[in-house]
This record gives sequence, structure tokens and C-alpha cells, in this order.
Amino acid sequence: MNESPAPALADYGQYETAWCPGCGNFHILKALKQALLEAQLPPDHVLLVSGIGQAAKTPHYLNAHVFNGLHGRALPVATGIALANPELEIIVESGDGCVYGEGGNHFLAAIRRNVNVTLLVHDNQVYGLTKGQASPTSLPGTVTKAQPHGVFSAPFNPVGIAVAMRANFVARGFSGEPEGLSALIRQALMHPGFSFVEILQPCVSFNKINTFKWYKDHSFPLPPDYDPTDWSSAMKMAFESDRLPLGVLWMDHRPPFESHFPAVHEGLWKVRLPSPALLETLFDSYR
Amino acid sequence: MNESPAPALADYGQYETAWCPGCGNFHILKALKQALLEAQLPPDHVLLVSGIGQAAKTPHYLNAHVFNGLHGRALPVATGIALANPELEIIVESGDGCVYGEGGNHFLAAIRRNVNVTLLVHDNQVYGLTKGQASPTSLPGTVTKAQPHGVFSAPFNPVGIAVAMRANFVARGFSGEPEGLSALIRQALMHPGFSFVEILQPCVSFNKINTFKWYKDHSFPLPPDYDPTDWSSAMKMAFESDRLPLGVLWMDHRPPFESHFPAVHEGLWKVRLPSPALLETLFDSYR
Amino acid sequence: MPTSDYRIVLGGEAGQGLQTLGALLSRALVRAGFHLVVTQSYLSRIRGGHNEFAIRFSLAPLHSDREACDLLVAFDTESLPAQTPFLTPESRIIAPTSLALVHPRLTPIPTDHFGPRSLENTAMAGVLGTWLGLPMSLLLETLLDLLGKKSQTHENETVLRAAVEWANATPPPLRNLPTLPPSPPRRLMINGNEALALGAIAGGLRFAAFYPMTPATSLSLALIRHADAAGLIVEQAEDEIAAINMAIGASFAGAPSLVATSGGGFALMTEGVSLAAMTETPIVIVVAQRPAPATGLPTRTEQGDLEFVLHAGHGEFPRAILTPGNPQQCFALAQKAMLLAELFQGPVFLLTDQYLADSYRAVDPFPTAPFEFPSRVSPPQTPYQRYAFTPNGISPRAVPQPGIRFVVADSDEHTPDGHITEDLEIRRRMVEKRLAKARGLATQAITPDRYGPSTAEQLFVCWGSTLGPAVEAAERLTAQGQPTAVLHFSQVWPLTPETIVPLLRDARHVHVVEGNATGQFARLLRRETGLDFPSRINRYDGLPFTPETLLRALRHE
Amino acid sequence: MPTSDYRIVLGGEAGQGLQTLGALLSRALVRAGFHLVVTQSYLSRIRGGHNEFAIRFSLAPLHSDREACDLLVAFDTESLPAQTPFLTPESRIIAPTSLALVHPRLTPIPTDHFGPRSLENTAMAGVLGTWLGLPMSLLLETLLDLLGKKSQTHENETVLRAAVEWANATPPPLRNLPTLPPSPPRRLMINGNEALALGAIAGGLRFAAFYPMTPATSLSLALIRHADAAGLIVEQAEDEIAAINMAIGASFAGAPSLVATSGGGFALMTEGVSLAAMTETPIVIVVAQRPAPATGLPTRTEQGDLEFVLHAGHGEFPRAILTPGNPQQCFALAQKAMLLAELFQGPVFLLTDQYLADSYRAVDPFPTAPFEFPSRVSPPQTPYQRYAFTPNGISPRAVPQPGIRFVVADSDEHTPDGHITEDLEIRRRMVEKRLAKARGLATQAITPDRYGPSTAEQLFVCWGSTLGPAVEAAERLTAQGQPTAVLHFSQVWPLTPETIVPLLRDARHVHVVEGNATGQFARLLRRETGLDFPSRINRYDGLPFTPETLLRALRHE
Ligand SMILES: Cc1ncc(C[n+]2csc(CCOP(=O)(O)OP(=O)(O)O)c2C)c(N)n1
Ligand SMILES: Cc1ncc(C[n+]2csc(CCOP(=O)(O)OP(=O)(O)O)c2C)c(N)n1
Ligand code: SF4
Ligand code: SF4
Ligand SMILES: [Mg+2]
Ligand SMILES: [Mg+2]
Repeated sequence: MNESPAPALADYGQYETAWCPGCGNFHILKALKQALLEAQLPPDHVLLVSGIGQAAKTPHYLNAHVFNGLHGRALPVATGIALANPELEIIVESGDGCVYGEGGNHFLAAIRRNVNVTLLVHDNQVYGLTKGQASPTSLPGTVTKAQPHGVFSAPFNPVGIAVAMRANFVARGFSGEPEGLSALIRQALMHPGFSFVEILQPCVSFNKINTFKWYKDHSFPLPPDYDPTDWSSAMKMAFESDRLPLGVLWMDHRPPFESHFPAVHEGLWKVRLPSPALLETLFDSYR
Repeated sequence: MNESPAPALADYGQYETAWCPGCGNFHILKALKQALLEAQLPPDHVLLVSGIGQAAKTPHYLNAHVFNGLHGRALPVATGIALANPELEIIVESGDGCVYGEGGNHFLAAIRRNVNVTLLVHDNQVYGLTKGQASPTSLPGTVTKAQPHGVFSAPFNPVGIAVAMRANFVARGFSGEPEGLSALIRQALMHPGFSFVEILQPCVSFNKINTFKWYKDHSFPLPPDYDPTDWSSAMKMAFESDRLPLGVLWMDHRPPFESHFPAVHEGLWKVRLPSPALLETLFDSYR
Repeated sequence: MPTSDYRIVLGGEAGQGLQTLGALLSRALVRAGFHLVVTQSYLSRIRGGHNEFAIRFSLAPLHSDREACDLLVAFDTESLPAQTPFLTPESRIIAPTSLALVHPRLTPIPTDHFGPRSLENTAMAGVLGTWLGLPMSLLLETLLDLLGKKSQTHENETVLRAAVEWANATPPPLRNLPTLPPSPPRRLMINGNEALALGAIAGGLRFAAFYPMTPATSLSLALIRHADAAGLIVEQAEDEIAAINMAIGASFAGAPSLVATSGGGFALMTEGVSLAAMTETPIVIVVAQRPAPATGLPTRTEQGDLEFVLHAGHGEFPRAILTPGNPQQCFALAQKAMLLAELFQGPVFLLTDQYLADSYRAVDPFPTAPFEFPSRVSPPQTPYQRYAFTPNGISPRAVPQPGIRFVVADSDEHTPDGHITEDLEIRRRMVEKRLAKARGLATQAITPDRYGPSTAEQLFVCWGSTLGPAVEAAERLTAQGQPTAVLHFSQVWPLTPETIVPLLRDARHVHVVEGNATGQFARLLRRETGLDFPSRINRYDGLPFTPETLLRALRHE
Repeated sequence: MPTSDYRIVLGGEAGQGLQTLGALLSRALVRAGFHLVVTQSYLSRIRGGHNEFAIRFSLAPLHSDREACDLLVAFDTESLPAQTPFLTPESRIIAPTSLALVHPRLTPIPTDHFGPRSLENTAMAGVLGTWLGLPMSLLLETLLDLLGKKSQTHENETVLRAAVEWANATPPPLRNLPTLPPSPPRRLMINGNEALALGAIAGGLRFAAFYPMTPATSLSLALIRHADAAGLIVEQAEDEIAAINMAIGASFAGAPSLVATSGGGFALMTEGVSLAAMTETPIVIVVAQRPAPATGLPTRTEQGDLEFVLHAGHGEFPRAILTPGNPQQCFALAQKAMLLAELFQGPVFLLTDQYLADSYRAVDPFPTAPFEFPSRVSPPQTPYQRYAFTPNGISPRAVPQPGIRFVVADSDEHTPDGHITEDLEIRRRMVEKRLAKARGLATQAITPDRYGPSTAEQLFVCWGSTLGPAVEAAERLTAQGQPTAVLHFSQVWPLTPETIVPLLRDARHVHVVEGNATGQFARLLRRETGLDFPSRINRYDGLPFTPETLLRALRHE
């Protein structure tokens, strides 16, 4: 697929952002570019899909094709794109509110469907862009303007659910460790089918609990001998909640959804009108 | 709460249904009435909420208060009702398409929120009312008019996900064993917080794979010494897929969501206009 | 009462094989060269309940069903009371002997002599087909085609043969039958949804996503049947929101795309409609109406969502709404909708209803003449501006692919290169750019069709599926010396007052005919033309208009 | 240029404490007895970007903001170019010395002499407050109230005192200041969303569900602040679909309920709107508009969703749409909306926009006069029919509770007892029953308010938040010898032609003023009254109307 010259870091561009100084998103952006570079994916082969939120602004800050859609709806858009043009490297990038809140049903469906898409969730455990309400991953007791007596709902464990559903590739990274993160993103990009990287991302403006330091103190790298193809140990790791393991937790090798459709491979995006003869055949099925 | 005389089975009424002869729904309806009777819940203390589908017609076939809402949206309706009037015994009754398909996001949120509602899902692994398309629980390879080459998506395991999310009460019943089922429903009704009973329900018209016999052959009762308060064995059981365990898989005792709100207990449903003095106090917060 | 055509009503419970019998008979009638209209009345359940399948056939083209029943074929006891209002002294009734029905004009059919109860419908097809004059070979061939790869072929054939033999030996009780056409032309028996599916394929469709909802599901199922042959992908989504967003994604990537749903599912899509408009992504949205609000009556018909579809989606943007009146228009307008969406890069609607979706007609094969699809910007074009300002608001379209730098689409307000902006001067210009496309859409608007004598002083104004009943009612009135015409809108938006007003001003008595309670189209006409038509004929009990409803409404005026 | 009022613009980056400074100053001005209008212009980001906070205050009541800037307080370098078009020769500029701004009429303020950079805004408040004539005690008390339980109280006080001392010793550069009012009345400083929240509470609200969306979120946050005192539950839902369904559930169970959202979130609620109508469940839906389609401009204003809200939801059913023009109307109409929803048992809308939602006014305390809430059927009533047929379409309402047999609500078409039916005669009657409520709603419709001389030949017609700018523009025109009036619709649906047409026919020159590009309300007026007003004044760049915009539009006509 790659006919363009090998990309350099500069090809991914450099843009002014609307993020707060010190925001965890900066490192994720950097890690993403690094991963694209290492995977040798030229920007015009990459398509970024996002929803709405601070995380979801990421696609505007590097060179690539972009579809920045509705809050919560990036995954179905990416599914449609993946079926229409499987030659593109499709990355979905959004926040915890977008993917696990508004878009929760699509998260489940995307795991089940297994289209060849990489999902990067910037999980800051808060709704950043709308100024600090609780998100599905906020810890119980978290006090916000919208939850003045603290959060009462149990937090959603995206990594746990993804492993439990045997998603094709499940990893957790930390924006405070961009090197490791970029390696995870690269692996996710290379893995066929649906790949999911949950990224711990400090929000310096609205999340005073899950800070850089908190994440540092509450995470650890998976041991070197960890086997991500062993589902029962993956389940154990994925449900660790005191300290969060970082790395590739689980991978499977289900055939990507697209592989079931011959039409995908000719490229649905290449408009092709049916011949009169074909239409007549279709008509005949109504006689 | 129970001020009415002890109910008799006849109090729950007897109605003509629109179901196919032989449908698994009949036994569920029977088991539900039996459970209400055993739990000594008079019909006017019971409120049934449903979505749209064959299963979701159940509330029309017995005596109770009813809100038969939109496809997929029974759980949020029930949440609102539970907060407005916690005196009512609230039961949500719908199909697999309704709860895990259209309503998937609410299923996740309801587990996290833990309102005092009992959810009964009639899981026939198919969309019955719309004539036989695949549902989220359809087995891979199932051929339907809408999936002529068979289902490609991985099936959703509702019981697995509910246990993984530590839902407050998780059980699986089988409409072919109405006695056991009614006992499960009764336990679910008595358990505070969110209780979920997944019910295996043959659809004789559209599901030719998961028949009565198939369910019989592919299920087994949990062993008598099974401990539903041990999460790791619950996880193991909940992810059994060759043969499906029947019984209470897991229970927890998180405080119901309602318990966090003092206003719930006075009853939001009793309309109460604020006094002029109270309003003046509120006004003063804007000076 | 015209005698050149004949109408049969099959009545019975869901699950009794009514549809198979109906399909077999009507298909055989079409193959024999008859024109025909088939309507179905069914309940929202899988088995039981009284359902009806009505076949009206004729040598001459038909516009619509009618009410009178020439032959009632009863499989349940409810059929008789249900149809009694529509029986005439000439009407006849047949029923399996086993039903033990009693009626002076009844002929019982010993269907159980020909085979098992489960094949009663095949037996009835043999008897009835023969009495209608259809040759055994035609009945058998049609039966075998319908059974397809299903089993029991041999058993069915035996039953059919026995029934035909008996019928040939029995004096037919039927009266006033049209004679068999001499040389049968090649015609299709097709319903509105199937015709829409074929039209969309002919218009370049490559991707569709759907969530099942009556009466739209059968459109997606028709696409699925043709998917392999036509190179489509049709995906059942987790919900309607996913369906429209998938289709928008596929379309952004270059695949002409469609979604089909009914009112409640469409309600969930309205945010996506607005997204398609903002990102300027082509999409065709089929809304097959049924009685609402909310779940309403899933298997019945209504035209209650016109204003909703016209204004669905937050913010302001152009759209087109096509409202075909019969399967021929379904095909042509679905093809046109695909083109309009691609040309104007935004949402285009096909607004139909259960009646049109489900009722079958015999039609000549649709035109397969070459169809021009707009071409796209191809690489390299550096830098590419997805939303370049142009006088007509249409920016040259590229789809994301290697070599183009870059195709960027945004649901936020954006600069011409597609990136998010909060510059308010650009905002203003982008609003104007998007709205400029309305002018182009207006130039492509379909002029309403006028049917009936040019001298008519009485005019039925209608849209969508009411075409047929209105035309037949007008013909009957004209024949009775009350010259009546029909003005049918197969596109209800945009409306072009310059062309419409003269057509409306001509008539002295205008009746706006709509399958809703509040007269939505009449209101829209007033808004757009200033013309107010106080005479409204509305139906909102879930049944389609018939010519007779219109005639009665005029009498009661 | 009126001199009886004064306008200050604070300009700076998000995160610089602009809002705290603005809140402190404006609150102190209100406590001092001034009338005031505060508007904010901010970007969709948390830090950085040029934002503005404008305070216009006066001894006389104010209707609206205006454009000219009497004093610019600059915290960033972008403030000066941004405000230059609005500076007059009398205007003054102040800025922290550290910004090193250069301008002939600039007075630099040595804010870093009074405390650390992080408390620059407190320092500026001390200086500016003093120069505006506000006593130290008032500034300090207001500061402490604002800080509330926050820390740094002591440090802030020190800075404030130092700044006030310096300002007292420095000749004030400000010109043409209004004098301090003699005896300050008790007034609230409140924005549209807060007033809606209070009005809803006064109207009996007990439950609200929401999903955050600018500019609606602050309404739910205001409810949350008052929840414990007023005995409400306000739940953040997993999405907007859940929000409206929760509210419908709570309302069905008896709790008067509300949801607040903006266009995109509302799009997701439209199926729920239809559900509320079909189940006849009271619900108040607040739609705070922002520029669309799709995500659009989240922090800006527009009136682009009128037609969408008017027709949202599949099927036909009555609704009311209230469109308050200022915080007083927000309070009164939110209260009325709660009542209308309960009386007519269905969806009632409050349609506002970012401008009204976010801009503050000084208002007299709202009326707390007793408010009558409809009573409900209480047990026992056997058997209870939720949807009993009545002449006005309103069925006596019971809520589910022990003793009542049974309260059954259904989204399918239903019999009077609430159970699903496919009987088409009942369908027809239920349609008529639901629609009958439209007549009752019409009797309760608010007549539009007319402002200005009765002799005026020129009339601005407007709705919602355009009230203020229109009234001020009309006053200025009238003062300039061009008698102009305003007809403001604080309810846009239902419209009652009998009352409206005479009000509209009077004027010779009618200009329909709307914050959208296509003139939605003008179209609606034509549809409902037949009157067509070709003169339209539209704004759609994301900014609110100002009196000046209207005057300029007239000059360019
Ligand atoms: C349908 C809809 N509902 C709500 C919003 C408002 N909204 C914008 S971003 C956001 C939450 C963002 O949270 P998250 O996805 O966690 O992203 P973050 O800003 O934290 O990166 C919300 C609720 C919207 N744009 N659309
Ligand atoms: C918004 C919406 N989408 C689609 C439908 C159509 N619909 C009705 S029932 C149903 C599926 C029912 O499947 P399930 O929930 O499994 O119930 P079952 O009939 O199998 O008991 C669907 C898709 C609808 N009523 N509303
Ligand atoms: S609000 Fe939080 S997530 Fe958003 S840019 Fe600022 S620090 Fe980052
Ligand atoms: S279609 Fe299936 S689920 Fe529905 S009533 Fe018939 S057997 Fe039961
Ligand atoms: Mg977040
Ligand atoms: Mg099902």
C-alpha cells in the first residue's frame, strides 16, 4: 500500500493547539506521531476519526486525513470508512466521555465487530471540554460541580471489559511515559482487526485527583514474562484496580470484519455503476 | 410498604397474548407471576417497564402498573421512576435486542448506577418482532435473511459483562425450567439495588438453532456448593460458553443509588411547591 | 363499479401461509400478463390475528387498490365479518371445507382431499389459479420458483396437480372475470421498498447500514439479497445512530451510501442528518412512515412525518425530499436521490410509507439507460480544500486516499481546509456557502405531475403514496361528469413557487389529500406560496386512502 | 451615544481570571444599586484564546448590551485590536503595567505592586472598583462572598486593600461615569439559565436529568446547587437519550421533570419527545441554541433551531414553545412551562440561546406569589383509565401507586386503559383526543408584547433573546424622530392568528429580526397568518444582535 517515500517526523506537521499548558494530551500527540513514523505510515495514508472533546481535537494537530464527527460517534464513522476503503490506516482518537459515555454502545459493538481500526482513548477520567463533570471512569467519591456530593456510580473499567469481550488487541499506556506509549500505539497499528489502547491522561485543569503523580504511583509496567495471549492471566491483570498495569494486556487474532466481504477488497469507494445487464438480472428476480 | 391484602395468583390476571404458540415467553410470564406471588407483591405495588419487541409486550399480559416505552430505552425510564417513587417494585422486562442492542449503553450505565430495579431479559438470541434478524447474542455463523452469510460479530455475553462489572445481582434462568426461573426472579426482586436475570428463551418462529432442546442440552444448574459471593469463581462461571450455568452467579451488596439522595425518601412524586421563604433564600444566593 | 378488473381478498391468520398463497397467485397473474395491485393488511405479530392479502388485477393499467371484494378466500372465521361491508351481490366466497363457513354464495373447497393441512395454501392456489384461467404449467413453474431451494417441492407439486385436476372438473363459481391477456409482456411484480433498493443500486449505491424497523426493513433486506451480485455491503448496526454514522463514514470515504428506517429510528438519526450537512457528506435517507407518535402502529400506514423530516437536524442547511407515488417512481427517484446527494454533498430524503413500501404492482422493467455520476477530484492536488468557497456552494470533492493532502471534514465550524475555527467572519461565509446549495437544488426540483383533463375545475393535490387512489378517484369522477384532475408532488422540497403557483391557481376547487390529521403539506404550501386551501381530505386511522375514501369525503363535504 | 450608562470591556485569555474579576465588579455594581447587562464572549477552550467580559451599567433599567466601549481593561495584547473599532475619543484604557501596552489614552496599573501575578484580577478589581466610586467595604464584602470557602481569603484581602489605597491616591482617568445610586434596592444578578432554573423550581420541579452540553449545562448546574435546599434530584445521564427517558420515567411516576440541552443533544431526544406526547407524560425541555449544524460553534449564539424544535418527534401531537427574552421572562416562563406540561400532559419547550443563557442582568427579585399546580386523581378509582376520552383531550391524571388499578402508559397506540391495541377506530379517536389538547394550549398562548409608541409605523418583530437589542434600537430610532415599536413573541407556538394578525397589520414597515440565516419565524408567520414580511434582519455569525446591528441594517436597506 505504501507508495509514498518514507516519511520523516516533520511530515506530520506542527500546529498550535487549544489545550491547556501542561495537559497530558501533548504527550499523546507526540507519541502518536512517533508511532506513525516508526510504522512508516505517510500522513496521506492515515485517516484520523474523532468525536468531540479535548482529546477529540487531536486530529487537527497533525497532518492526515480527518473526519472529526459528533460527540460519541467516532467508532461507527470509522467502521463505515474501514469498509469503504481498507487501504487507509484508520485511527480513532477520543476521550473517555466520548467513547465510554455517549458512545458506550458503539464501544461494545466495535469490539464485537472487529473492524481494522485502532482506537486510542485519552482517558482523563473527566469531561474536560465541558468543564469538569464526572465521566464514566471517574473514581467514586470524586467531587465536581455536577457531582457536589461525589460520584455514586461504579467506575467503568474499559480495559477489563475489552479483555472480557476478547477484543482483538487491548493495551494500556500512560501519557507520562510517551516512549512506552508510542511503542504500544505502533503495535496497535500493526495488529490486524480492532486494536484498543486506553491511555491514562492527566487533565491539569479539572482532574485534581488523577494527576501525573497519581498515575505514576498507581501504575506499573507488565512484567517482561507476561503473556498477552493467555486470556485468564489477561483477565486477572485487566481487573487490577489498585495499581494499573501498563502494556499489551491481551491480543487475539480473529479475522477482521472486513475480511468477510469480497466487495471490500475492490474498494467500495471506487464508484461503479451497475451495468444494464446486471440490472436486468436483478429485475428478473422479481418475475 | 405492603398495605394491601396478601395477593392470590388470580390477582395478576389472565390475558390473551400476541405470541406464537409454543413461544418461550409464556413460561416466563408464568414464572414472573409466580415470583410476584411468592414475594407477596400485590399488583398495584408493582410497576413494569418495557421497551419494544415480543418480550416487551409482557407487561400487557398481567395486572400491574405499566410503562411500555421505546425500543431500547426501558432502563433509563425505570431509573427515573425508581428515583421518583422508590415504594414501587420496579421490573424491567425486554428482549436481547432491546437491552443489549439498541439499549446497550443503558445496560452498562444501569449496572454502574445500581438503582433498585430488577431487569429480566428474555434472550431468544434473535430479533423476534421484526422477523428474525440477528441480535447481539446470536451465535456466530447464524444465518438469517439479514445475515445470509451468517453472523460475523462475536456474541455479547451479558452475564459475563454484568459479573465483570460487579453488577449487584446476576442470575441466569431458562424459560424451559419455570420453577427454577421463578425462584431466581423472586430472589432478584428481594435483592436491593440492581438485579439482573438473563433468561434463555426459545423463539420457535425465528430461532431454529437455540431451541428448547438446545438450551436444555447446553445448560446446567450451578452446583449446590456454588458461592455467588466469590467474584473469581463467578467470573469463571459467567464466561462458560459451551454449557451455560443456570442460577445466581454473583451477588454484591452495594448501596442502591437511591440511598444517596435524601429527597428520594420523601417521594419526589408528591408534588411540593417551594415556599416563598425558600425561594427568597435561593434568590439571595444571586446577590 | 368497473368490471374490467377483478379483486380477490385472502383472509386468515398470520402463520397460515397467506403470503405464500398470495405471492404465488399474484406472481402467476403477472406472468400471465395482467396488471395488478397487491395490498396487505397485517398486525404486529408473528402468528395469529386476522390478516388480509388483496389482489386486484386487470387487463388495463391500475393506479390503486379499491374496496369492493369480488372474491373472498377465507381461511379464518373473521374473514367474513371483516369483508362483509365490501361484498356485492356479484361477490363470491371460497373457503376450505374444513372451516365450515356458512354463506349463501360460498363454495367450499375440499383442500384436505388434495394433501395435508400444512399445504392447504398450495391446494387453494391450484383451485383458484385454475378457475382464474391460469394454465397448470404456469402455476407449477411459479410454485417451483417460489419454493426455490426449499424442501417439499415434490409434495407441493403433487398437491397442486390434484387441486388443479379437481378444479378443472368443477364448474367455477367466479363471475365477471377479465379474460387472459393474449401475449404476456415481461413485467416485474415489485413493491415500493424493492423498487427503491433497485433504484439506489442503479444510482451507484455501494454501502447501506440499517437497524431493523418496520416498514423499512424490507428495503435493506432487498439490498442484502442483491449485495453479492451488485457489490454492496449492507451492515446491520447496533442502533440507528450507528447506522447513519457508519453510512456517513463510508460516504466520506467515497462509497455512495444509504440508510433506511421509519419515524422512531429516524428520530435517532437527526443528529447525523445535521452532521452530513455540516461535513457536506452525501447520504440518502429513506424514511418509511408508519402511524406515530412513538411506537404507534408498526404495520400500518401514515404520512405524518413530512414536517419532521423537512426540519430534522439542528441548524440550517439545504436538503431535498423526494416522495415517490408508485414503484416506478420509487426506482427513478431512488436513482435520482443518489445523484442529488453526490452532486450537492448533503442529505437527500426519500419519504415513503408502509402502504407504498409493502404493496406490490406489476411494472415494466425499469430503464437501465446510462446514468452519469459526478466525478471526483483525483490526486495530486496540493493542498486540497474540502470546503473551498465557490459561487454555488459546491466544493470539488475528493475522497481520502494516498496522494491527496488532505481531506479534512469537521462537524465544528471550519476553515476551507476543513480545520476547526472560531473565526466569526469565516462562520458567516460558511453559512452562506452551505445555504447557496439550496439554489442548485431548486433548479433540480421535480415539477409536480398533473393527471386528468386540462379543463378540470376540481383538483386533488397530493404527495407520495396517495397518487394512485387520487388518480383513480379523479378518473371515476371525470367519468361521472365531474372533470377532476390530480396534482401530485413526487418532490415536496424544495418547492419552487414560480412553477407551482400557476398549477394551483388554475383550479376552482382544490382538495389537499394527505394521510395525516393536521394537513402538513397544505401548511407547507401556504408557507411557501401564500395559497391557503381550506378543503382538506385527511385519513389517519392507519389505513391507506382508497379511491372510495376520496369519493365519500367529497360527498360529505 | 447615551451618557447615562457606562460600558466596560475586560479582555484577556481564558484562565487569567477574567470571569472572577468580571463577577466581582458586576456584583458590586448591582449591590451598589446599578442596573446592568453583562455579556461574555469566549472560545471553546479552557485556557488561552482571547475572551471578553463586558459590563454595561446604568441608573436606568437597561434592555440590552451595546457596542461602544467606554473603558477597556486589557489583560492581553489582543484586547486592543479587538476593541479598537468600538473605542470613541472619550474611551479610556487601563492595563497592568506588566503588559507594556502602548496607547495615547492608556493608564497602566502597577498591579504587581499590590500582590502576586496570580492575584492580578483582585488588584484590578480594587483599582477599578474604587475609580467607579464603589466603597472599599462593598468591594471587600463582595470579594469574600465570591471566594466563599475557597482558600487565599487573607491574601486576596491584602491585595485588594493595597490596590484600593493606590487608586484613592491616583487621579481616576475615567470619564462620564454615572453617579452612584442613593439607596440600593435588593436586586439579583442572574443570567438566563439561572433564572430558568429558579423558575422551574418555583413551578414545582422535582427531577432533572442532563448530559453536559454548552450552553445548557449551567442550567443543570444551577439546579444542582439548589438541589438539597429545594429537594430535587438532578442526575447526569449516560447520554441525552437516557436523560429524556429518565425524565419521562420520573414524570410518569409523578415528579415534575425537566431536561436541558443544546441542538445536538436535543436531536438525540426527539424520539423521547414523541414518546412523551404518545404516553401523555408532562415534560419540560429546555433547548439552549448555539450555532449549528452539528457541533458548530459551541460557545456562540444563534436562533437556528426554531423549526426543528417545532416539528421534532415523529407523528403529530400538540406542544408549546416558550421563548423568553430576558431573565425575568426566563423565570416566569419556566414556571409557566412546568404548569403547561402538567396541565396538558405532554412536551413543553423553553427555547433559548447562548446569549440569553450566559448574559447577566440585575433584576428585582422574582415574584413568589402562590402558584397553583393541578391536582391528580387519588386512589381508589377502579378501574383507572389513563387515556380516558374527554372533550378537551385531557384525561384525569393518576400516578402509579398502591391502591390505583392500574396506571398503564404505552408508546404503542392504546385503548383508554393504556393497553396496546391495533383497533383502527380507536386509533382514529386517540389521534383526535391527543390533538384536541392543541385547542386548550392555544387558549393559554401568550399574546406577543408590544413595546414603543402606539403611533409607530415601523415595527421590529422578534422572539426570544432579541428582545433587548430590538427594544433599545426602537427607543433610539424613536428618539431620533423615527417612531418604532417592537412586537416580541415570548411564545412562538401555538400562534393564534386572531390576536396576532391585528398586531402585525397595524405597522407599515415590518422587519422580522432573527438570529438565523433563513428567517424561520418569518416563514412560520406566513404559514400561520398568510402575512409575508419581506424585510428580514438576520444575523448568523455567532454573535448576538446589538442595537447597533439593527440600526445599521436599517440604514443599508
Ligand atoms: C450530543 C452531544 N452531547 C454533548 C456534547 C457536549 N460535549 C462536548 S465534549 C463533551 C465531553 C468531553 O469529555 P471527554 O470525551 O472525556 O473529552 P475530554 O474533553 O475530557 O478530552 C461533551 C459532553 C456534544 N458536543 N454533543
Ligand atoms: C428506535 C426503534 N428502532 C427499531 C424498532 C423496531 N423494533 C421493534 S422490536 C425490535 C427488535 C426486537 O428484538 P428483541 O428486543 O430481541 O425482542 P424480541 O422480539 O426478540 O422479543 C426492533 C428492532 C423500534 N421499534 N424502534
Ligand atoms: S481541560 Fe484538561 S484535558 Fe482539556 S486541555 Fe485542559 S488539561 Fe487538557
Ligand atoms: S416470534 Fe419468537 S419470540 Fe416472538 S412470539 Fe413468536 S416464538 Fe415468541
Ligand atoms: Mg475526558
Ligand atoms: Mg429477542
